[in-house]
Amino acid sequence: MSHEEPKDEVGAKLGMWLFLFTELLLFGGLFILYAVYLARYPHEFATAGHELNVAFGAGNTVVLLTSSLFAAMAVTAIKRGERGRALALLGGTLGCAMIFLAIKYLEWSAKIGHGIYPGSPKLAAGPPGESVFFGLYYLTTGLHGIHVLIGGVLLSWIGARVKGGSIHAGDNVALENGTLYWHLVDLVWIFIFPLYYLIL
Amino acid sequence: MSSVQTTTAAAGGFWRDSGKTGIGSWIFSTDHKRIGLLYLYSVLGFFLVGATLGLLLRLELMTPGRTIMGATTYNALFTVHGVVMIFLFIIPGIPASFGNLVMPIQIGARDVAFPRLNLLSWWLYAIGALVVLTALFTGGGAPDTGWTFYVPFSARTGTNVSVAVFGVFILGFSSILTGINFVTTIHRLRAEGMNWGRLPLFVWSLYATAWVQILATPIIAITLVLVIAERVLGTGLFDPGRGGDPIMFQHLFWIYSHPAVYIMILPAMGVVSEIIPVFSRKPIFGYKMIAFSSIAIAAAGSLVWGHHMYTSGMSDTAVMVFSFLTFIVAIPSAIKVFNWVSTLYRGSISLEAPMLFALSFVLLFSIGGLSGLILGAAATDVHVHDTHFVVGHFHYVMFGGTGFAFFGAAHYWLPKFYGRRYKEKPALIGWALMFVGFNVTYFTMQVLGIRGMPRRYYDYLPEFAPLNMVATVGSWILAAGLIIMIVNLWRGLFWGEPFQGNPWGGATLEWSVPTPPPTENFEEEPVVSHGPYDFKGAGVP
Amino acid sequence: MKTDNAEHIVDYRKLAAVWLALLALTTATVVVSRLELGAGKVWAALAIACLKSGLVIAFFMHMKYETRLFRIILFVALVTLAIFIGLTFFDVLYR
Amino acid sequence: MDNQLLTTTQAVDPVFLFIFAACLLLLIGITAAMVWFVIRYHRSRAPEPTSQAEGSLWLEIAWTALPTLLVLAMFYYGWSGYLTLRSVPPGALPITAVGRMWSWSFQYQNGKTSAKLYVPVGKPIQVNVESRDVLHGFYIPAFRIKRDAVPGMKNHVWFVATRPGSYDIFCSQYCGTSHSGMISTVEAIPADKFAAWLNEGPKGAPHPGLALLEKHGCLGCHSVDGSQKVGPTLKGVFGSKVPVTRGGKPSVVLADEAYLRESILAPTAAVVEGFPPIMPVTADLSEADLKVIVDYLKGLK
Ligand code: HEA
Ligand code: HEA
Ligand code: HEC
Ligand code: CUA
Ligand SMILES: [Cu+2]
Repeated sequence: MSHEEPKDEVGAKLGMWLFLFTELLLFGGLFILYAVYLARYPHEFATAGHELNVAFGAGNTVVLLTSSLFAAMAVTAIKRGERGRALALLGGTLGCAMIFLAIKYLEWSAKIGHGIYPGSPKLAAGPPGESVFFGLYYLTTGLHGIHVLIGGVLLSWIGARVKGGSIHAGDNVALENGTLYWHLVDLVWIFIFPLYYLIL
Repeated sequence: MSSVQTTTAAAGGFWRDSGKTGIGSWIFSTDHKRIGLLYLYSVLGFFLVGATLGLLLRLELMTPGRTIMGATTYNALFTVHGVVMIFLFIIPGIPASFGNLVMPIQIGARDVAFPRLNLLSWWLYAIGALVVLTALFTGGGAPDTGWTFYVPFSARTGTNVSVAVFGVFILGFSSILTGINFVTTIHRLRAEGMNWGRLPLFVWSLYATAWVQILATPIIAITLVLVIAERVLGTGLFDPGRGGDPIMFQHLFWIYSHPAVYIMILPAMGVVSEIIPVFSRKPIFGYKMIAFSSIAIAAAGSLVWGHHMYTSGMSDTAVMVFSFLTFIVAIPSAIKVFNWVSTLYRGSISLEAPMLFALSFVLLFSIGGLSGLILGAAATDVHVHDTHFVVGHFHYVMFGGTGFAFFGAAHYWLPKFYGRRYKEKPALIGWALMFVGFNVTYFTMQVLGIRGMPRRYYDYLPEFAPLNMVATVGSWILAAGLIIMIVNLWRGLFWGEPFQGNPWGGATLEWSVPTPPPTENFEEEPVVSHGPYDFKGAGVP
Repeated sequence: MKTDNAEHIVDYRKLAAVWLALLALTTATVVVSRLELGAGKVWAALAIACLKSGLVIAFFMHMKYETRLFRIILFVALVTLAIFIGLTFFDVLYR
Repeated sequence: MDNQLLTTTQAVDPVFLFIFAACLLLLIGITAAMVWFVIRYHRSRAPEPTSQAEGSLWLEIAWTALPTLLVLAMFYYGWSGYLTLRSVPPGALPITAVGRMWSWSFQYQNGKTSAKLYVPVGKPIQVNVESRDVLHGFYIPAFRIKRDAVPGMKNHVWFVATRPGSYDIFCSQYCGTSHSGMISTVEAIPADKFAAWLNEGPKGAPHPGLALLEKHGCLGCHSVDGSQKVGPTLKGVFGSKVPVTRGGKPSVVLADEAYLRESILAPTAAVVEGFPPIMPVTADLSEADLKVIVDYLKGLK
C-alpha cells in the first residue's frame, strides 16, 4: 500500500447504510413475531401492554429524540469546523444515552420486582398471550438496550478522535457514520414505543 | 500456512512483495488475495471434515440396524455434517474465497472497499468455527437437532445446542460483512470503463448474492438468539404451552435459510458463466439475461421459504402462495441453463478440467433443480418431504452444483494465483470418478425417498437395504475421485509446471495482470475498453 | 474511483425544527392511543411512527441530500421486510 | 367421483407422473444438446468458433415463456392434488394419532387405544394428528400422506385403504434419539372384523398395566420382554440391583417400589448407568394409573 487513496466518503456511507439495513432486519425478525402474536392475542397484548408505564416510555422517547438531535447537530458542527461545539453536542448525546439506560434500568427492575420476567412463575401461570408479550418486550428492549450501549461506546470513541483532531471538517465520515448508527437506535425506539407501551 | 510460504518460493507477485513473511503476514493481512486464500484453505478444510462425516453417515446406513455407531452418535453426526457443510463450507465457499481472490481484479480495483472489514470477516469466521467446534466436545455433547434446529426439540434437548447456535450466529455476521463489502466494492470501485454492462457475470452473481447476505442473514441471527433465549431464559416464545407457536420458528428459520440456498448457488452459477465461454472461445449467449436472472433469483428467492413447510400445519392458503412462488423462481434458473447450453453451439470447445466441472455442474444442477420442482408442487412434496428424496435433491444442487463449481473454479483460477498448475490427466480421472460416484450415491437416495424412506433415520426397514448399499458404495467411488482430485491440485499448485500468461484465453481483467498478481493488482489504474467475453476485443486469439 | 462527494450541511435551525415536529408527533401518538379507535389505533400509531422515522431518516440521517442510489436501496430493504411480514400472514391469517 | 372414491394415492400419483415425464424430457433434451455440441464443436473438429452470436431476443422470449407455462401447469396439478389430500370425504371415521417420544398411540372414538392403526378396508379414515412433546410427522408412504404432529395444534390427514393389508407408518419429522424407531403399521382389515376388534374388551391385553404403559407411551422406549430399546427393559427390574448415577455420583440401588415410583415421577433423579437422561415426566399420569403400572412392573419377571 504505497500511495494513499483519496477517501471515498460515499462508499463509506454506503457501507454504513447497508449495515443499518442488517440491523433493521435483525429487529425486523422480532417485529414479525410481534405482528403475528398481536394478531393472535389482541386482548392479552392489550392488558399486558397496560402494565407497562407510559411515562417511562414517553420519557425515554423524548430523551432519545433529543439525543438524536444533538448527534445530527454534531455533524453540522464538525462540517462547519466548530470542533468544540461538536464535542459538546456529542457529550449531550452520550448524556441522553445514560439517562435512557437509567430509566430503562428503573423500569426493568420494577417489572422484575413484580415477578414479571422471561420464564417467571407468574407469567407461566398467567394467560399465554401475556407471557409472549413480555417475552417479546424483554427481548426487544433488551436488544435495543445493547444497541444503545454499543452506540454510546462508538460515539465516545469518535468523540475522542474528534478531540484528537483525526476527525475534522475535511474528513468526518467516521462521525457521520457513528451518528447514522445512533439514529438507527432512535428509529427502532420510535416503533417500540407505540407498539409496546401504547397500543390498544 | 507455513508450508504455503516455503513451497511457493518460486512464485512472485503478492506472495512475495508484501515485504512481510510468516503467519502474521497472512492472518493480519488486508490484501484481498491473501484473505481469499485464507478463506479457501479454511473452507476446504471444513469441507474435508464435513465430507468425512458424510462418508461415515453412509457407512452407518450401509446395512439396517447398527453398523458402526449408535443412534445418538448418528444423530449428532448428521447435525454436525449439516452445520459444517452449510455454514462453514458452502455459504462462505465461493464468495469469500474465489470472490475475494478474483472479484476486485475483475472489476479493475486494487482491493475491496473495506479491506480491514474483510479481514474482520475472516476472523469472525474463524472464531465462529471455533465456537461451533467447541460445542461438539463440551457440555452435553454435540448437538443432535439437525441443522434446522427446530423447536421444541432444540429447546429441550440436553445437548450443547446453545453454544453451537451461538457459533452459527457469529458466522452469520461474518457473512453479512462480506456482503456489505462486496456491494460497496462493486458500486464504488469499478475501474474506468467498467460499466454495469461490462461486469463479468461472476461479479454480477456475487452482487446478487451479497444482497441476499445483507437482507436475509439478520433474520437467522435473531432466530438463533431466540433459540438461545428459549433455552437459557425460558422465554417461551415458541412454547405452545405458553402461547408460543413452534411453526413461527420454522417461518423465521426458512426466511433466511431458503434465500441462503441462493447464496450457495448464485456464485457457482457465476463461476460457470465465466468458464463456459472461455473454453468455448465464444461470447456468452444472452449476457443480459444471465445477469438479470441472477438478480431475479435473488429477489424471487426471498419469497418462497414456505415450501419447506407444506406439511407443518401451515395454512392451505400459504401452501398455495408459496408453491406458486416456488415455481416462479425456477424460471430464471431455466433461462440460465438454456443460455449456457446455447453458448456451446458453434463454439470451439476444449474439454479441460475446469470445463468438465462446469459442464457437469449444468447437468447435475439441472437434475437437482428439476427434482426441486417435484418438491415445489404441493401434492408431490407431501409424499417426499423429509425423505431421502429431499436429501438427494439438495446434495445434487449443493454438491453437484456448488461443489462441482467450486472445484471448477479451483482448477480455473488457482494456477493464476500460484503460477503453477496441476496435471491434466489425473484431473480427468478424478473428475470422472467423482461424477460417476456422485450419481450412484445421490440418484439412489432419491429413489429411496420416493419409496418412502424418511431422512435422519439411523435405522430402516429391510425393504430399503439393497438401495442403501448401492448408495454407500457410490460414496466410496466419490471419495476416491475426490482424493485424486485434491492430491493432484495440491501437488500441481506447489510443485507443478509453471503457469504463465493467459493459456486459456480469458478476456476478463484477471488474465491481463501478471501471474501471480502483484499486491497492487494493477500497475496503473486500468481503463476498460471491451466486454468480459469479447475475446477478439481483448486480443485473445 | 468516483468523486461525487457533494457535501451538504443541514443548519441547526432546520434540525431543531425537525426535533420539535418529532416531539409533537410523539404527543400525537399518545393522544391517539387514548382515543376509542379499536384496531384503528394500531394503524394510526404505526402511521405516525412511520412519519417520525421518515423525518429522522430524511433530515437527521441526511437521506434527503444523498444520491438516488441510497434511496433505492433503503426502499429495497424496507420492501423486503414488508414482504417477510406480509407472506407470513398468509399463514397466520388463514390457519 | 359418485361412488368411486378418489383415494389419496390416486390423487398424487398422476402429479408425480406428469412432473417426472416433463422433467425427464427436458433433461434428456438438455443432455443430448450438450453432448452433441461438445462432440460436434470440440476443438479438434472446430478449431475456430464459427459464430460470435451474443444472444437472440426470440430465443430468450421462447425459453422464458415455455418454462413459465410448464411450471404453471405443474403448480396447478400439484395444488389440485393437494386439495384432495386436504378435503376429508364426508363420513370419514375419525381416529386420533398421538405422537410422543418415541411411539404412536391411536385412540378410537369409543376410548379404545392401540399401538397399531387398525382400520376397516374401503372406509375413509380421518386421522387427527397430535403430539404430546416435540414435533413428529405422521407419514404413510403407501397412501402418500404426511402431516406433522405439532404440540398445541390440531392437524389431520385422511386416507382410505382399498385393499386389506399392512402398511408402514413412519415418523417423518426428526424428534430425537429414537426418531427412526418411531414406526408402526396400518392394519387394514375387513369391516366386520374391524367392528369386532373395536368392540372387543381389553381382554386383548393381559394386564391393565400393560395397556397403561402403551397408553402413556412408555413402550416407545421400554420393552417388557427383555429386549433393549432406548431405555432399559422393564422386565425383571423389580428386585434387581440397578447401577445408577444420582446427583453425579455412581451408586447401586435395589429396585424397590419407592425406586420405581421415583423413576417414573422424577426420571432424572437417578439415571440408570449407560442410558441418556432423556426420559420425560408423564404429566397426565394419575395416582391410580401409577399404582397399576407399578403393580404390573412388580409382576414382570
Ligand atoms: C444450493 C442449494 C439449493 C438450490 C439451488 C435449490 C433449488 C431449488 N429448490 Fe431446494 N433445497 C435445498 C437446497 C437448494 N435448493 C436444501 C438444502 C433443502 C433442504 C433443507 C432441509 O430440509 O434440510 C432444499 C429443499 C427444498 C424443498 C423442500 C423440500 C421438503 O423439505 O419437503 C423444496 C420445495 O419446494 C425445494 C425446491 C427447490 C426449487 C424449486 C429450486 C429451484 O431453484 C431449482 C431451479 C432449477 C431448475 C428448475 C433446473 C434447471 C432448469 C432446467 C433444466 C430448465 C427447465 C426448467 C423448467 C421448465 C422449469 N428445495
Ligand atoms: C455442501 C453441502 C454438502 C456436501 C458436499 C455433502 C456431502 C455428503 N453428504 Fe451430506 N448433507 C448436507 C450437506 C452436504 N453433504 C446437509 C445440509 C445435510 C442435512 C443434515 C440434516 O439433516 O440436518 C446432509 C445430510 C446427509 C445425509 C442424510 C442423513 C440423514 O438424513 O439420515 C447423508 C446420508 O447419506 C449425507 C451423505 C453425504 C455424503 C456421502 C457426502 C459426500 O459427498 C462426501 C464426499 C466426500 C467423501 C466421500 C470423503 C472424502 C474424504 C477425504 C478426502 C478424506 C480426507 C480427510 C481428511 C484429510 C480429514 N449427507
Ligand atoms: C423418551 C423415552 C422414554 C419414555 C417415553 C419413558 N421412559 Fe422410562 N426410561 C427411559 C430411559 C432412557 C431410562 C434410563 C435412564 C433413566 O433412568 O433416566 C428410563 C428408566 C426407567 C425406569 C427405571 C428402569 C431401571 O432399569 O431402573 C423405569 C421404571 C421407567 N423408566 C418407567 C417408565 C414408565 C412407566 C414410562 C411411561 C409412563 C416411561 N418409563 C417412559 C426412557 C423413557
Ligand atoms: Cu417422532 Cu420422529
Ligand atoms: Cu427452499
